[in-house]
Amino acid sequence: MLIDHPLLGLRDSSEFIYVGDAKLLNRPNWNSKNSKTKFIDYGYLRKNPAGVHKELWYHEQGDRSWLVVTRNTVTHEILKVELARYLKRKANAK
Amino acid sequence: MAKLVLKREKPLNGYSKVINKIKIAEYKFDSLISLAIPLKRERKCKINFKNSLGEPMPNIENSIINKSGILGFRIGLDLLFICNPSHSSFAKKTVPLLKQAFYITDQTGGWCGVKVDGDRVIEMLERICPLNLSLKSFALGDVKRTIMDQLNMIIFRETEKKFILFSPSSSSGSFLKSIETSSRNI
Amino acid sequence: MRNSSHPITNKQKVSFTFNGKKYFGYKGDTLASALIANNVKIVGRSFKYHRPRGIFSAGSEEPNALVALGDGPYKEPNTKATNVELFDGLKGSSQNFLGSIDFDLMAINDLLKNFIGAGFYYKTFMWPRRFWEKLYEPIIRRAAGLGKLSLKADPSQYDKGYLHCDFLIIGSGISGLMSALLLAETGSEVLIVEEDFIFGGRLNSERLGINGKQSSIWISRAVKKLKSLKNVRILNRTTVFAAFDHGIFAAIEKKTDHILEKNSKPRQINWKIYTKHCILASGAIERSIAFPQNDRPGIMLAGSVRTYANRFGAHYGQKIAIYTNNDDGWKTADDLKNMGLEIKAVIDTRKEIEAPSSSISSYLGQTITKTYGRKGIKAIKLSSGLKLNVDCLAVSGGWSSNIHLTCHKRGKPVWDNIYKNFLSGDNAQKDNIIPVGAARGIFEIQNIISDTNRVILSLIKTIGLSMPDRITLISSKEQYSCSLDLVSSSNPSNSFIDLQNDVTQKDIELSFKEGFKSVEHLKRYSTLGMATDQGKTSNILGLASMAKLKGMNISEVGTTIFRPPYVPVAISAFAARSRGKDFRPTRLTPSHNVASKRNAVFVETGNWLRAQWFPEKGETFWRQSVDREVIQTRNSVGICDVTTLGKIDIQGKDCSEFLNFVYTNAFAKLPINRVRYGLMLREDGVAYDDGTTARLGENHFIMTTTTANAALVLRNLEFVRQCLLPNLDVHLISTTDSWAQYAVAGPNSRRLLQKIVDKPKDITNQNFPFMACCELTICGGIMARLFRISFSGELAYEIAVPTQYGNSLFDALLSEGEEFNAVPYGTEALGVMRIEKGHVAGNEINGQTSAQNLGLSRMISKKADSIGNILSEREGFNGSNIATLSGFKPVQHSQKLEAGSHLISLGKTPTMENDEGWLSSVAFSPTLGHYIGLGFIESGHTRVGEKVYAVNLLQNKTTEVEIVSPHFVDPEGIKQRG
Amino acid sequence: MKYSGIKVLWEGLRGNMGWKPLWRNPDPKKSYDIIIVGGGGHGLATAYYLAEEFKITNIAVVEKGWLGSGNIGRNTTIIRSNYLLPQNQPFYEFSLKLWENLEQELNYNSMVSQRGVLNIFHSDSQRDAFVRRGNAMLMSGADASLLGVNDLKKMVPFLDFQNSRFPIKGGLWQPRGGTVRHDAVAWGYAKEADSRGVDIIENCEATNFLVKNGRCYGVETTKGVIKSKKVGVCVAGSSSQVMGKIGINLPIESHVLQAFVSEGLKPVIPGVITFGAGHFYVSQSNKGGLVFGGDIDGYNSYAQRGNLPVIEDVCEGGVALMPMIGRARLLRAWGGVMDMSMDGSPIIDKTNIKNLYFNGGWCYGGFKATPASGFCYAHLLATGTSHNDAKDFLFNRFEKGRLIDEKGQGNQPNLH
Repeated sequence: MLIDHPLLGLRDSSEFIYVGDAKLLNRPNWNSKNSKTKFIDYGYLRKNPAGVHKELWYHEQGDRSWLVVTRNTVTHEILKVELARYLKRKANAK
Repeated sequence: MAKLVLKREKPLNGYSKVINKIKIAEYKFDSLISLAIPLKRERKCKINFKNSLGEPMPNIENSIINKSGILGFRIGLDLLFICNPSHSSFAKKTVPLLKQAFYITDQTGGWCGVKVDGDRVIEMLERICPLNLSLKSFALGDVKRTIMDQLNMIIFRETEKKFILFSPSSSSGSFLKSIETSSRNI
Repeated sequence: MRNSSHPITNKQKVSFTFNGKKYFGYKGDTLASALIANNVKIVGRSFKYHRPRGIFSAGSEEPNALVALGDGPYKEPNTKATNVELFDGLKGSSQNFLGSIDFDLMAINDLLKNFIGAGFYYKTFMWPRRFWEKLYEPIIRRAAGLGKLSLKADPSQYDKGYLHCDFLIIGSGISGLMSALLLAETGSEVLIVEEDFIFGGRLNSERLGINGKQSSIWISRAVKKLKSLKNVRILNRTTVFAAFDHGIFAAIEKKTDHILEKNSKPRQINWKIYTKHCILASGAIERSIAFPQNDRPGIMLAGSVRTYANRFGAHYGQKIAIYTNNDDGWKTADDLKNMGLEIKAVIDTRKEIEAPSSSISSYLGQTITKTYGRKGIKAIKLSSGLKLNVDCLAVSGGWSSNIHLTCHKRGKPVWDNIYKNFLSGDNAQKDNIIPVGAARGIFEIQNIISDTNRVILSLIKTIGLSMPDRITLISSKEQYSCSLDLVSSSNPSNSFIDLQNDVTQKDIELSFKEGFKSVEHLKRYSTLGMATDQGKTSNILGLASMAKLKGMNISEVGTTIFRPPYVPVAISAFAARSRGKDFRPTRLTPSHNVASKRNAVFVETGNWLRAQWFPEKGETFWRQSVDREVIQTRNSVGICDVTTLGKIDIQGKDCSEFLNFVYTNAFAKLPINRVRYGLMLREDGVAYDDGTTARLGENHFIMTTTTANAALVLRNLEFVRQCLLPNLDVHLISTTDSWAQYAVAGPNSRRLLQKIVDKPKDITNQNFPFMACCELTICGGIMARLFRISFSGELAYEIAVPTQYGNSLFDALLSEGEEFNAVPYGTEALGVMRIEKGHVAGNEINGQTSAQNLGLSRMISKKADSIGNILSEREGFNGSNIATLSGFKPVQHSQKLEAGSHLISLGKTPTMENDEGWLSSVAFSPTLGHYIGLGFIESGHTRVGEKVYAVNLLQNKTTEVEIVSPHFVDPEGIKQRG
Repeated sequence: MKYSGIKVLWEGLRGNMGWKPLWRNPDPKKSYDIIIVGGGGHGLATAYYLAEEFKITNIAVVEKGWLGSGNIGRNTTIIRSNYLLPQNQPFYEFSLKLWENLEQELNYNSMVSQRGVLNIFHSDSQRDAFVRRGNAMLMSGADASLLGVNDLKKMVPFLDFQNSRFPIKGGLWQPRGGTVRHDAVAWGYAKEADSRGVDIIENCEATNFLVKNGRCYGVETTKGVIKSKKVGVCVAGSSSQVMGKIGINLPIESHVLQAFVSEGLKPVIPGVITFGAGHFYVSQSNKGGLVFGGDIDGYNSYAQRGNLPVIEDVCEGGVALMPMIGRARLLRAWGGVMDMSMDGSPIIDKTNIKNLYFNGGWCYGGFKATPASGFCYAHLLATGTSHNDAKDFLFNRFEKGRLIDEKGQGNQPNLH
């Protein structure tokens, strides 16, 4: 596969490490109500769609960016690639 | 007691060889440091970089060479490398200057450099480098970090047929073997 | 036989052997064409019934002519003779026979055909049960299989490579070359890949001309022009064998397979091709017809007979019949006739056609019902009853577009009812694979020319490149139509559908009868299409046969999936250079040279090579060296290279907040120039790494990780930095390779270091206590870092210098240490001392143990959030009966302990129910004079003093051990603080 | 139909005219006692054991595609019980025992071939882990022995003992492990379940569950509504898709695992051999092909096909371990979709919807589990309680923190 890195352009997927569901960006607050239940959901439950999936890839052999890749798990078509840190900062700002 | 002196050793002991008309030589440098741009300080860093090295801070995957021959390249959003090939007042003067804006990490011992040069250099690199080396996508002065023959490498294009490759120093033996094999195999 | 006026006879003559016999051929031959020219008919034996088989095709679709090439370690079984470029000195041999190729004893199977049809083995060989592995299976296994491996390591070299282009053109037939010429004009990067050793594809097999001249003239002009262009690259002997995601293709280039002298160059190159578009000019493959005894040597595909005649001037026999269900078969008749051979008959299954040639005796609407000649065809019998003597039968079941590659991404082929052919589906378009020519289902040359122009020009227009002029070529007028008469109904048990796997029409009928009707069931039950040719000439026959049985159209029956690779590829070619010692890169520590000089024995630790121990004269057993290293270190001073531990430089204003979060324990208040031990959990609460982190400045820390987890920890820290806390100012750089770091341990370690530390730095206990650290200079100005940390439990330090000085420093420490009898020690002594001290390592932090298991639960700060904090509170991690880290010693001090033993209460039997824990690390302690172990046992911390069994059933050994504190040596830590 | 050597001879003599379909092709009835969703190996085994052991025969197995088109149709055919953890080891040993009698029980030769499974190790700490594992195997009644380098040189002399990057230090050997002709397992179970009255309905996709007041009472299918007292889902590879229809999120990701077969060769590999310093395992089929595989590709995928880096990685491992296979050629590569669970172990459990049961999360070890999975799932469906050997394969182990993590990789499914 080729991943269109937002800063570096197309790169072979073998430069990357796959980690999975981008929901891992949304770590629960540790002292919120039911935090244990939230952490169990965060840690273990997955939507696992057959279709469009937002997921985390780490450019370990490149610039060490964490990317959020929107990819179709049936066709492997990649629809969007974003820097995780920008997405997270944007979310934090809200 | 005789004064104890520690000897400084290059990763490849100054290796140099020609294989299939490709010149392979250890690229020696006096120091190699990385600069991290503090959060939200890119502007300040740009000014500092220009003041310290006399050249504008390069964009990602680009490089500069200043008039003292110092090579600077940017490898990530907030990460640059400065490679100082020859002994100079760099450590005394420039580094403290850069420290005013950047976080600095000395990596001189961490990397091994090899310069490859010759008409068939692209053919050789094709055997290990997954990147497109055509000038259209890899211009002069470009620098990229990738994986070659299982090793994490930084590749810098000096001219159309001259490149400098950097790889972690602990695996410099495997790195050199990989380049030698590629040169022989074409 | 060879047509003596064919141009190939002007080429260099070469000699080769086949089955030990010497033959001659010409440069430009394939092994198959040379065998045909020498009239060798039996080339191989079929898989199951061991029927004699000859050459069937002229390409990579060959089902029959599998041979072994070369000998010794170079032996290459299962090679298709049709794909082998002939060279002087080639050695080929037949395979899969018992006795000789002409008299194969295994041919007895042919007589048992009725009893060993499809799936017979599922129904028998079940009694008595034990006979399967002992008797039945060994016989089956020996009978099955095809060629033999040499059992020697593959001696050849292989390589990989990466190519990039805008257009990858697969095939250099007329449509491939035309596409290349058109696309090259646009200035795009064009790569043409041809499987054959000559360019031109099918044109080489045909007599038709281009622009009124021989087609070879046009081919060589086109190739010459393409080769002259800077933006075009053209590879022959290269097969694109797989299509992957996002325009990535894999191809194999044969570099030295066609020469005898194996030079030092790689034999094959495995190219990974990145392209924006792929033009699939892969042509078409002819299929067979299933009729009784259709597998005799001398029965060949009609198009291939034509190839051998036109391209190689080679043919079997003089009296040839053609059996066809389409117009193309007639072309073979024409060409052979033109060569002066006798065409006995053209039998066309179609009744309603007009015979294209009146000068050939033709039998329309007839089928072949029988053939004669076990070792080479002698005669055929027609449905009319007419018997004709022939010595070669050319068969054409029509042409199938070669769309293999368009299916690799699970594209579904679509049935074209006009040409009776599967075409690539919509997926191919989406994947930017654009078939042209015969691969697009166009079989008439004039149409191929105009259609290729149209397809490529419209592609260029769509992309928006500059438009080239269309290519005007004139060739012969051709017409192609085809019927679906592919299987005959008489004598199904002798009508072969899949030649290599011996799947007959009868087997298809049996599959149907037993309910294996879906194409996937049919394939799996009958083994149709599963041989080394992957059914390239037979799949459609199987489908047609099943369609007939089901009363459906072939398009409703569906098709099984073409999977990569398109042609079989040597396993070595995928491994390429990553073999033997180069399987993985090797990382050397900075002291490697000094250690080598001191005869160190090295051990692989991940990709690192580390000194394991340093044997001295007279030491014959590793324990002698290790015990000495431990004793000498504990008595005086020892030096160990610990560079492999991961080192991460952490800088930024928010470092301490960051470290608080990634470690379970607090780091914010760690004073400058101090070190602290830290434990990391995964988010699921399980421990995964530990190490020390030193604070060098307000905004500067240095973290160490275990050797094994160096990359993983950096990755996880980057995750926190970018994905969880991106508003923190933190920067991470791996400096593992940048610093050489040595442990200097033992009561004399301070005195040794004082010899090299530059004044005025004071490292006395008062000014540089346990867990202190600093930046300093040594040996007259070399920058260094000193950490007072101890893994051994001794008074100890770790000293780091820039890597280039590492070798020299190791040497210096040893020479300066001579007065203390300083000793270099390796990973074994390191391990012994850490077990003696009760420090955990990889065997304890194995990804299955929690802080609670490790006895480190007090390290989880509940004052602040940290990774893994919450989930470590789950009940399974807590409770009084969880296994905890304990020390163990044998009750009888002379007894040995084994890591991996399980722990059982005294008096209990060693069963899973009674399992209470295990020994994770053991060592002989030279300090204590007996074995000691670390391990985990239920409620271990409350059971100190209890005796239990350590059970090692693998060696049938049970040892009584006492549960003790894991800190065997200096539990109060007096030494390390001294 | 009863199969035997005599029957084969008899049919051979009379032109093989008397063979009958292995299973019927029934239309679905209006209702059943139990519907199994998924006609792969585990689903068919479940139906068989329900009928044979628990005498429940009013069962339908509904299968979206063709019978056996699940992962039973694409795997590397290995059976073994060399597990470490007490929650796993007895289960896989139970499975191995069922394999040993399967052919006689099903009257179908699925070629259960116990030629042994060998795990090579290359370092002292790997050896320690294998000793621990070998002892766990022996403690639960399985077989295991520890082999040294000299034993290996005799048993598998073609390994690279000389020039390997990671030296071979020994191996853990389970003689009773081996391989099975995978498709035949599905056909055998189907044949015997069918003969006991189970309706196997192919080309029938379960499109939704019928649920009322938190109880499941049947399924909607492409062949209409079918009611039942209980529904057992058994669709590893598609678990998330099927359970997602009623809003259940699972601790599972779907990943692609590639497998490979070489051209046919005369016998060279005696049993199953796995490489401990890379990702490679190999056996040789009775037809002669080397059947081999390695790691999953590592990204979520339902595409049933893989990519090049893993093919290369697997072949590197193969040539590193046994350089004599280098000139053998890879003939075919394929990919299957794996239910990769969060701790690498399966789930056989009730769901929070009454009468709806779940079996999945087999990672890439589902094939060897087929008989025990079917047996234990049948037990759960028939009795409402877990079978003793599968009592820990529960959903709640994640919330309780009682993980069954053989590899110690945590909630990172692509590493299991």
